[in-house]
Amino acid sequence: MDFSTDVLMDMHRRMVRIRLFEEAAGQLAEAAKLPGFLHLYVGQEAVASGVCAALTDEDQITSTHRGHGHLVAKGGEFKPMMAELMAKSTGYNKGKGGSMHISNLDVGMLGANGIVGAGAPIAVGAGFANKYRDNGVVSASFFGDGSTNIGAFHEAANMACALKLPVLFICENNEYGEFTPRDKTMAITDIVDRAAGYGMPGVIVDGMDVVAIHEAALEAKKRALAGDGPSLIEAKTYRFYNHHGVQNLGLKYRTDDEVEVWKQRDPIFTFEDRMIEAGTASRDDFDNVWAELRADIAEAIQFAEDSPVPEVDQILVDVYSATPGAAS
Amino acid sequence: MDFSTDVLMDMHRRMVRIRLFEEAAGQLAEAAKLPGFLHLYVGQEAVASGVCAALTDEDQITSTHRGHGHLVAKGGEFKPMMAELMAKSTGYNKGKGGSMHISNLDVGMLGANGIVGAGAPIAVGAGFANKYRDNGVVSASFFGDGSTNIGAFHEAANMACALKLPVLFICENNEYGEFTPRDKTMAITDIVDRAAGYGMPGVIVDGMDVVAIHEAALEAKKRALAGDGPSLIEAKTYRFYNHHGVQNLGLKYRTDDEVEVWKQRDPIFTFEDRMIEAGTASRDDFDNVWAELRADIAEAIQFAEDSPVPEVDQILVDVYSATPGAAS
Amino acid sequence: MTRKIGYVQAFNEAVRQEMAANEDVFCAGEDIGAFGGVFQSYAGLQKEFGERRVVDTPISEQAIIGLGVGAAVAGLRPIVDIMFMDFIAVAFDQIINQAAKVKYMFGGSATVPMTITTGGGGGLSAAAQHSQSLEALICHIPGLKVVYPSNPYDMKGLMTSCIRENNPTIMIKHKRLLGMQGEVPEEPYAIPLGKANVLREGTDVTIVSWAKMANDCVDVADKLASEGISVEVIDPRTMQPLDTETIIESVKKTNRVIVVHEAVRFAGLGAEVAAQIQEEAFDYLDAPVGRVAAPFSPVPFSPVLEAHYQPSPEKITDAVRSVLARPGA
Amino acid sequence: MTRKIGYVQAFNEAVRQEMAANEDVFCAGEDIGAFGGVFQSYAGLQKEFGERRVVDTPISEQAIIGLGVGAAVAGLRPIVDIMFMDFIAVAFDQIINQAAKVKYMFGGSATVPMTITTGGGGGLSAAAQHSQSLEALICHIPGLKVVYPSNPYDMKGLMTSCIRENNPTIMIKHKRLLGMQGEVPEEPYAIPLGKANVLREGTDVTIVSWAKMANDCVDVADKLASEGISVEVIDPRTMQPLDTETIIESVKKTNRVIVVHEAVRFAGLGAEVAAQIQEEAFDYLDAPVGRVAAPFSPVPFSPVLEAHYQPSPEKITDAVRSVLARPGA
Ligand SMILES: Cc1ncc(C[n+]2csc(CCOP(=O)(O)OP(=O)(O)O)c2C)c(N)n1
Ligand SMILES: Cc1ncc(C[n+]2csc(CCOP(=O)(O)OP(=O)(O)O)c2C)c(N)n1
Ligand SMILES: [Mg+2]
Ligand SMILES: [Mg+2]
Repeated sequence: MDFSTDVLMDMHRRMVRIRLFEEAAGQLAEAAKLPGFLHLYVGQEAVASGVCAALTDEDQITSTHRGHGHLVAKGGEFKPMMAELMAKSTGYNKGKGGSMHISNLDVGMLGANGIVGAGAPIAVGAGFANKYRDNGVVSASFFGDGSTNIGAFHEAANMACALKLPVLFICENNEYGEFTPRDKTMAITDIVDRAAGYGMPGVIVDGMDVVAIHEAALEAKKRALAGDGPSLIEAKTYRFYNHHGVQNLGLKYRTDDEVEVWKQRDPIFTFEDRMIEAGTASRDDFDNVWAELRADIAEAIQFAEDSPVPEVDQILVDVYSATPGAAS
Repeated sequence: MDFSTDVLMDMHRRMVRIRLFEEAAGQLAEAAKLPGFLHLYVGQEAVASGVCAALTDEDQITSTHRGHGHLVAKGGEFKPMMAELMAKSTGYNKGKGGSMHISNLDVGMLGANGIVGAGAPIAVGAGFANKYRDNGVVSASFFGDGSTNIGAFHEAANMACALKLPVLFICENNEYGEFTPRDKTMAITDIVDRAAGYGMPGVIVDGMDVVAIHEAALEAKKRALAGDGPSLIEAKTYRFYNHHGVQNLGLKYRTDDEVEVWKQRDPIFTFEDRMIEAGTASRDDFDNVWAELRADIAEAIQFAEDSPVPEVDQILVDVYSATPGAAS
Repeated sequence: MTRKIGYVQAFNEAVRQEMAANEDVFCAGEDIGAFGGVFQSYAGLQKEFGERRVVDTPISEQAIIGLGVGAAVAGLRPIVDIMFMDFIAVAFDQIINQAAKVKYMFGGSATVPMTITTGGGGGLSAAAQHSQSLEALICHIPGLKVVYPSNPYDMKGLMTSCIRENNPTIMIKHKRLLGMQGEVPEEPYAIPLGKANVLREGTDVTIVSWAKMANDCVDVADKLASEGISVEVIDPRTMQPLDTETIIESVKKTNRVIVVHEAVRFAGLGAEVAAQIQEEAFDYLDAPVGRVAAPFSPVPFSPVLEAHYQPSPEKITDAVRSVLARPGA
Repeated sequence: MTRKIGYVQAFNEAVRQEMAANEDVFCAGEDIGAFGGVFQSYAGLQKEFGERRVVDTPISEQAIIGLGVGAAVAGLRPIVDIMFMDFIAVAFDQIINQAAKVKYMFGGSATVPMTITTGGGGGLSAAAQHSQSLEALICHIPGLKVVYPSNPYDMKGLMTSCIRENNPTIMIKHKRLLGMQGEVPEEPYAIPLGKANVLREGTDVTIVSWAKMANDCVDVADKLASEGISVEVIDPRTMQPLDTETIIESVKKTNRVIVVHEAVRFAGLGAEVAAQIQEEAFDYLDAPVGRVAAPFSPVPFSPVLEAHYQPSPEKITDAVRSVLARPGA
């Protein structure tokens, strides 16, 4: 497929936004400015960007523990995201969710999730609502290779297929679940081998190639909206930092060589090189994007740092919704 | 494969034992003599019999809510089984388990199970122990088509494959989960389509043909003992009675025609016809088996009826095991 | 107009009327569609509202609850069914870590107007995995509401409230009450969640009990009345939030109280009720708060054993006598 | 010989020594092999015992527990790890409906000598799905035993007992205690399950508390001692079976008692402790049993909110003063 420069630059921008947000978050974490756990998305930017560029604001996504990248790609703003990671009251989740639960319903992001696999059934629920309303909206569920071994994924995939729901299943196969390589935890190499067992098509794409991902997502979306049900896209990708934090415990579970080989395939830099070569954009164009977004990030960090922490009386707020009219 | 008359008659005997036990249980239930729920195995006898004839006493099986057939096939005795269904203290489970939890570790039957799918991970655990001990023992997990939609099945199948455990997965596809046909709950027709997603071979067999099942089970067992990991066998079969009880609520969810077509393929009668035709056994041979086992069943019913109900002071017994040496 | 219908019909009617009133309400669960559910709770609804709104699902409890969570966050009002309460364990993550917490984790931005329906309680010789009373587990989880009606009237009114409620609620139907008949208005009505019902007024001793046991306690109260013992029976109906106020008021009047439930005694809801009573009405108590509950074992299959396992009228009566035996202040 | 080691090393040592002593003991869980577990609880064990006995599993909590149940019934002594206690919800069926009930349902014929290990508790800003204290849920289930050690010495002795125990036990490691140092004997030793530990003797008031909170309560006791208030601190260590005897003895002496725990107050274990105390020692109580626990909300992410969410030394102190403020009998 051929995409317009606008589309290509839009996907680039999404990737750079993720990269900068994540690098900044990593630095802040190392400076002990972010409480809690932090799972960085660096290296996988093409996946969220390529998929989300195929989605509208109304389309929904569910995410994982590694969720900032998905939210940024879906249109999340730096300020409330950074504030959330810093546990400030101006955060998307008012400081109650943090990295593992970051969400913003306005852009259709139904939450990072601290439970591996738990997002998939929720995406199916959103997909059900979309089909129910026949509203032309799709939902996409992002999940890792490791998470396809958990029951919730299986049930969600099967149910979406059984009910022919407009759902996209996006597996980001980065070859590890935490610190354990894929071959210790499953006897298959390709996650798409699971698609046939649910009765949906499965396709492998280069997870470092945002264009390839975008194409696959558009195809899956078309299928979903045509009423043909879900698809599984497996993006072969890699995380450049550790499972959580930046250095983690400092324990090695991957070789430097392996990491280096994947870094050579950086989804942003290789994309930029290709675009420059094709004459679609210039080095300057890209530099401008980076510079502009760097400024945004700096501003967001400032905003987050200046923001107040939540008031203690907020603990018991938002446990329940009000039910107008209920005399309880 | 060619099987000796002994093997063939042994499998026949297992099937008839199941049939008679189940028919008797059904009648007792209709006469309100069996408390609780009852899920009859009639129609599916070839599956348990063909598989269990490939297993030794040491080999273990896990079962489902529809578990008597499996226990009978694995060598369970009529008396303690019938007593268990009648909730007598002489039952295998001392009247504490009943139909849905009937078990006998002496013949390697690790329990019927009231939770759909829950037996599979337990079979994997037994398989782990067997590999750990390198004892030449395998475990087999029986489950229905509907249960392959639940997370526990998925996790068990994947884990057994990842750890290359000597486990046999036996799916009894009777086309319904309770009162709902398969096509409402999954988009695939054949459960074996799921095997590739775990990295194990999958084979479809005629679930009304005990010989075909036996062959497939022997093959899977060989593979397991060779250290090549699990296999999935899908037996296409049918239950002649209702999901539970005999008439159930009397509500129809299958056509009479459909039931009739399957009944024409009765696993026992068609087997007998084939054997007689091949000259392996005579009508008389078979009649003798039925007669002998009918007498056993009558005896078992008598035994169960004469047996005492559990003493009330047994309620708090066997909640915990003693731990010799623990000063607690 | 009011007429006598069964507990399960009352449930069904609430669902039907709310579905008719609100296009956003739908039901999903195993065998609830064409078949109407194993307890026939959903009988006739698929015929009336179609397969789009009454959905047969795979045997996938996690995905069933997830379907509810996702659809609710997206704006529908799902009713999702877990056949037996014991099976909530299979879907426990989606119930306690997702449904219950989504709103809070999202800083309040999500609304999760879903109802989980399930069948609880024993007495059917259904053994250890189909007979449990697990309400204490879910009542310990902030974000959930839990109801457990004891009669057809409450069933319809509470189920209506659950469906209209903007939070995840769990409606437990007691399996032994399915056929219970009672007066139920034809028109829709809502019983507020969190309001206890005084099933019977009395002055000597208070019994707090719910679901099937609440009815058994009323029977005991009737018997004791003939001996001149005046028993007040309070049915909280909603277990979370619990109407402690009504209970405390009663105890301040009677000075003696027992809690009766089918669940295992240790860490059952009776413990919470007792703890709150002694906290709030310490100076009013003439006797320790008594508890009548199941002993510390799984539910046995044998009818004889199960009958002794469950709180019986005799045990309830004994417990009442025992708190009355203490000298008053 | 005794020397100072950490809580997590004490855990590790117990596992290592029992594995060395008994070939039937093995461990399985996510990332516990090559990596040693996210808390490094299993560090070095795969190197020492090989991949056969220290097994990295898929992310499949149901199958992990099932692996334990099946292997235990088949005669091994599995130690199976669920990384965070919140994830027991994912495997809840295998824990409460299988592991806990197999023996009973089988009429006693099965033995299930397995240990489930997991990390519990808050205080790490790990938010709603990685910070819960869910011990009340599992303690409500007959068939399980539950331990929750407060220091390295107890950790090693209790973990040793769990591994040797012939029943499914759940060993909860408090995440905030992982680095806690303490005197621990080098040689193997077992602390009996079900025996409370009097962490500090006192005469004016009893505090019942466990895991991290037990230590905080000792600190409070120290502070109050300087005011002349003598506080007895009891750490049950085993939450199921609970050593009620030791608690009741203490209350009969002090006549005043509070329970302190990190879990949500409503239907938390404090309720059971309070209920039992008022049942068994009604006439000895000079004040209602006090409870200090988390409010009714999920665990908030914000460190400021979480600090106020958890029982603090101030709240514990206030609760002590409040039960002391009541006039004695
Ligand atoms: C139910 C559950 N089990 C375990 C964990 C701990 N955990 C967090 S992330 C993770 C690895 C997930 O691997 P994968 O799905 O491949 O995603 P990746 O981290 O590689 O992006 C694990 C095991 C969890 N959060 N939830
Ligand atoms: C977790 C769980 N969900 C639902 C049920 C109720 N149930 C019992 S049997 C059954 C159908 C099982 O279908 P299948 O696996 O095809 O076995 P079959 O009954 O056809 O032999 C269901 C839904 C259950 N026991 N456990
Ligand atoms: Mg991964
Ligand atoms: Mg079936």
